[in-house]
Amino acid sequence: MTYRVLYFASLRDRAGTDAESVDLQAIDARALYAQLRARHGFTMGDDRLRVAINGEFVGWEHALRDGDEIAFIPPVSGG
Amino acid sequence: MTYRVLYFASLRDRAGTDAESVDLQAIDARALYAQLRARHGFTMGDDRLRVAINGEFVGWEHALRDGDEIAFIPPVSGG
Amino acid sequence: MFHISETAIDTAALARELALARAGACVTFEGWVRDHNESRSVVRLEYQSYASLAQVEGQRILAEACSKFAILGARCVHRVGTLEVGELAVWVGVSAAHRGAAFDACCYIIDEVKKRVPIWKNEHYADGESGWLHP
Amino acid sequence: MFHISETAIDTAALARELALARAGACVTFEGWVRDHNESRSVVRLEYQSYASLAQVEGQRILAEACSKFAILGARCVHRVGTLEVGELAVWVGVSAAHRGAAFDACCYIIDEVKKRVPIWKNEHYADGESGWLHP
Repeated sequence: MTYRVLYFASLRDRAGTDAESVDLQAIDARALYAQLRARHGFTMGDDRLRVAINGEFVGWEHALRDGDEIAFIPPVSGG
Repeated sequence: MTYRVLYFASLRDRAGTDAESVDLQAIDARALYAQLRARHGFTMGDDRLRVAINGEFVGWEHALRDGDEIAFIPPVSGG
Repeated sequence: MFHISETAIDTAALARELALARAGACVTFEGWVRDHNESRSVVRLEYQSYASLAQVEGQRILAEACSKFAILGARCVHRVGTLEVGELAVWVGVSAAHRGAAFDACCYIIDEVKKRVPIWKNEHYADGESGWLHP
Repeated sequence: MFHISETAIDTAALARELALARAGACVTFEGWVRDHNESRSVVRLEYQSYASLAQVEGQRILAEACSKFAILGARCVHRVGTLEVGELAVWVGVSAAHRGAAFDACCYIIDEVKKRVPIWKNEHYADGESGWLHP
């Protein structure tokens, strides 16, 4: 399966890119984050993140489909 | 004794003037208001008013001195 | 600084006075002349004040706000005279390092101004009647 | 209407959108770039957003405010990009017939925006360090 993954803020700095296409098998968003965390060395656990798929917040157990755009949302600090 | 009395809002409309000099004997602001109420037919009781003498809020029992400027302050409605 | 104004309030100038590098939050309140009050149609207002006492009492309220809340600046200007529907009758602005204090102080100032400052509103209604409000 | 803006926020135009004859109160919140945060000296900020999701979530917050409070209008604009000390980072404006609802709704909107909208702040400090805030 191919996913488009978006990175923001400290995750973006750590990944060294704002987005990447990844070719991985992951049953849900949690499993995908675990693999990407290992790849990029993210220090933030998934308990501190929210996840959005195709532009909407979803639960971590949301099943992934080929072509999905996934964003891991670190704690926000606007305002 | 001569006092300068200022009127505002509905008291001004009722008295037909924004200020007047009055020559009266009154031991305090409460007694003065009673006399002016009788003269002008004010409907508002002193329980609904505050009183200011020479530009400062004071109690109704504040003693009056010759030349004092007295204002009876109806409930305010700014804002 | 509290002021009674006989002319339109320059809100941009007031806001600039509140801008400090230490300030992270600015809360403003604007009171506009509404086209109605308790279901009566209002065409304009007339505000009258006891200007010298209003100045002293308004200034006292701002000083109270500065001592009660962790704010950096506070301003309030109230119009007098005849105002049409939509016109700005009163402006309050507060700056602070953090927003909680700015909201609390802004709310405190307008509440106290409405309760204590000797300013009166004469509402002119669509049916030609008018009346001083003495709530 | 919620917006993410890459350029300076036109607060006067936003305020005009809120002016309705039925409105008697307008409360605004402005978030300015402060020269410090928790005792560190800040020289500038950089805001990053997930723009499409921020737009949806910001709009949702404004809709919530309109249903929770008796207000007539609500607007919020948040800057992204590099901002210097003193610049306007976020603007919230609410109009209502009465001031209580306007204060409550304005407070609600900025609280929720800070909690939920995917925007991140990178603080650049006087000592040359910088860091994304993930509270």
